[in-house]
Amino acid sequence: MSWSRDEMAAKAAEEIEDGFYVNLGIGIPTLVANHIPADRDLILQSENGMLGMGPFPFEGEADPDLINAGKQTITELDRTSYFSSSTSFAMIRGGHIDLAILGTMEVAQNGDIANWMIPGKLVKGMGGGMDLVAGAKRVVVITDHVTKSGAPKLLKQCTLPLTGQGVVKRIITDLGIFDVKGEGLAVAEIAPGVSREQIQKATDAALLAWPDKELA
Amino acid sequence: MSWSRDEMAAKAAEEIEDGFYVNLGIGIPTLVANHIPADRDLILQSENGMLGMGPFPFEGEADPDLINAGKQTITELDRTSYFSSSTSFAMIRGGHIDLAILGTMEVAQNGDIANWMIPGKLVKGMGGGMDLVAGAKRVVVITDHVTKSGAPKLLKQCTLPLTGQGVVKRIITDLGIFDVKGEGLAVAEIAPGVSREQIQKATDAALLAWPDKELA
Amino acid sequence: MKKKVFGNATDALAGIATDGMTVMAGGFGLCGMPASLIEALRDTGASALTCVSNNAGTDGEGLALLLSTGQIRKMISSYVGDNKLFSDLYLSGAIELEFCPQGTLAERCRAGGAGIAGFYTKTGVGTVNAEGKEIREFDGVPHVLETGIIADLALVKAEIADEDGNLIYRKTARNFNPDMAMGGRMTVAEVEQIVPAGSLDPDHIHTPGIFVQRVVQSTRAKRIEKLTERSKEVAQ
Amino acid sequence: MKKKVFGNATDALAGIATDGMTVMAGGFGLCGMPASLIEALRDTGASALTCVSNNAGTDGEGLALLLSTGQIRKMISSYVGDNKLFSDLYLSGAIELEFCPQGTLAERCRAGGAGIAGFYTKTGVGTVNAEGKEIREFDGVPHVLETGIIADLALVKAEIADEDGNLIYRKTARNFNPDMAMGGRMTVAEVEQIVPAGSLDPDHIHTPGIFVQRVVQSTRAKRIEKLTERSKEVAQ
Repeated sequence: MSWSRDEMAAKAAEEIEDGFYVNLGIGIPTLVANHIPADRDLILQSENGMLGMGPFPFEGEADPDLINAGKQTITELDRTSYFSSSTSFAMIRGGHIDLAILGTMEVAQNGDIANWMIPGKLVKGMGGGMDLVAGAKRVVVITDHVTKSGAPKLLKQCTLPLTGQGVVKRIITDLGIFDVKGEGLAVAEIAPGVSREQIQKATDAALLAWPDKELA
Repeated sequence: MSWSRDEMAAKAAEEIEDGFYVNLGIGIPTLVANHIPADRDLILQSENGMLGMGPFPFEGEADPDLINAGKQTITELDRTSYFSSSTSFAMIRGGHIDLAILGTMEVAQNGDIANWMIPGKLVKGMGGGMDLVAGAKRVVVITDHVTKSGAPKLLKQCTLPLTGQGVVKRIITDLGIFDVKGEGLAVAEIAPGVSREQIQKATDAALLAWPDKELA
Repeated sequence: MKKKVFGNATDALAGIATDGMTVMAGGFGLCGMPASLIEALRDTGASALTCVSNNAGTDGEGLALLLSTGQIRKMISSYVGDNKLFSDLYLSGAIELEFCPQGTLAERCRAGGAGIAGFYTKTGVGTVNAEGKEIREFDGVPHVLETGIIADLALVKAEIADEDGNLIYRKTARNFNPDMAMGGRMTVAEVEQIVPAGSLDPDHIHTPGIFVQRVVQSTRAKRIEKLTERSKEVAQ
Repeated sequence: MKKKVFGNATDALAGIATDGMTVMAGGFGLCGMPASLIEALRDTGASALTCVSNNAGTDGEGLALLLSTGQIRKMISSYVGDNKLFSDLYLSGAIELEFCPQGTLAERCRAGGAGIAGFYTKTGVGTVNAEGKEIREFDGVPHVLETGIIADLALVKAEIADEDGNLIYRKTARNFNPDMAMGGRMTVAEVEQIVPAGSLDPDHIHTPGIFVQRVVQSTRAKRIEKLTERSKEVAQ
């Protein structure tokens, strides 16, 4: 048994401290917003120019002038502010975003991340990804532990073109939680029912340490 | 007979085309606003963060939040906009100000200008002067032709620390109008009753050309 | 006062669209995109354009209008997905593409407009985006040198303009528009509403009129690219 | 939600004023200057401060409060006239001064806050301000490299704050405040009015709350530095 996507998102939500300004990437990271503990408050940034992003609009209430970075229609909250793209990335690049939670194709034991292009395949572009990983105070990755074909995604070294160098601090997968330690990953938590051997087999990156207490 | 300060300001006002965005320095340049031809409209920029600067307030109507770059109380117009200092100097540095009209201590035949400090005397600072001379599309200087002690202010080379290098395009003095030509100044106009000899005597810079028609 | 308000988008671009020029176009996808002006730019026939825009339009919308006529020689963008026409042109070698991280792109437009010729950022260090660019350490951290972009023409979309060209944007339709308004030597704004001078609170103006040379009423309706809604019943 | 609103200026600076730190203070002269916070900073006794501010206060007002107690080691300013106390300290060697052109100063504060480590500007090329700095040509035009400034503490003044720290400025009291709000690792805003979350139009907010960690009600009246008026009789 490993963690579901919602359980991974819930684990990532524990990263969030009260009052944090957070940017959530597309995919599993968007689920994080559903798992915020009740005693904590977070402000979501959307890099197209908004702080205080609200949920999707009710049917018939969508506003063409109000979208998120995935170009989906959204809503505003009573704390929302709007600003230009340059100001939005001033926040990101200047280290004002407390936490960015992103998906990835590959992540390496030194914190390198590759999540924007596969050579030979059609390239869509890095969007704001390179800015986010370089600028946010803390970058956490949520990803399946292996690719659809079963290949490890937590690597000694990325094979795909990088999005950022040495930027990821923590990796949350369906099998566990991993902290980047430069020369390898320290396993911070193991999903229930998952064995050390299972993780070792599914991981290319060096595993330097294991949690004192393992959930079984 | 030479030009009065108001006549110098009126000459400078002829520089202004309809719709120009203009920054006026302190001293004689502020008089320019009183001499704008009726068929032309200009928008005054105040580098502390305002476009569309109005006149001084009526007695009892001054607003502490509304001042010009000389820290004097002023008023707004129906076209006014306010912005931050960085945006204000983005306008200036980015070449969006059509014309800056400034006073000076010295100006050289290559367009160098020195108007912010005298070594040995107490230095107040360059304020926005270095930004203005480097950034405005066109820089025109209005100045008395000589210092209070009679020394020339239009020089082969500035002796005081520079505010900007090769930036001044035209110099308007009480004796005439002078265009910067790199190797010297071309006299564009001579004030009524002023002789070539009088100008030559009062000028250190090389004088390369004289107007076809001299007012006498 | 020199008149900034033009009667229609065609007039607003009269005499300022030339072959080979660099054009900035605001918008994030279709949101805040100057659709009427892009259409008018297509109709000028200006070719070999370098287009600076976060995206390349969607199929049949926005810059795709200029892609389908072959007027664009090069795109500078952060994301060109959602656009099959662009893919085809790119894969066939008919168009050049310079990827630029989104934040770097916005900053480059602002920088060009602000007289900042170049700036150092951590974004993209160690990636293909830094290849061939100067790397310099500040406080021991490597940064890459990026340059400001000045466009011959910037097309922007705002909600309201006054007769002096002062602009107010609405919600996330603001995005790149203020940065590109600064970055254009000639900036033309397309707006939902044009009001007389003095109608806007001077503290609410997002783009001061000095950055805007021409203004025109928008004639194309706002469009939604990815309608995403939730049901009222489920939520309650 | 983490509370940003503090009861008074002393509390708002509690635990964040340390010897040797760099402090930005907004304002253009007395206009838009955080007078209550500067007074509270004086009362913390923090010394050996580097102060980044366009001016050094006037006699008895603003940063002059910190000058008179000897708490400032160094000023980074564009203009320090109008201030005899500063002159005396400077001439006696008791204080260090780094002049910075006004626009470069504003841009350096914004850059620090925006993660721009350095930028190239034409301003100051060929002057003492460029001495010892790198000069580089862009398109044949020499530019000087200036660096971003990050302050340990930024003190700013706004007209209105909401509980989330979103700020709105009034008229030319805006000046350096938005740039310094960005440039501070810790930014404290002093305002005329504090309103509940949701009171402000999100399109009117000048400084989003992410740049503001603490908010406090201003207790010092706005002052006019150079009252300049015209007579109604003469004008009519």
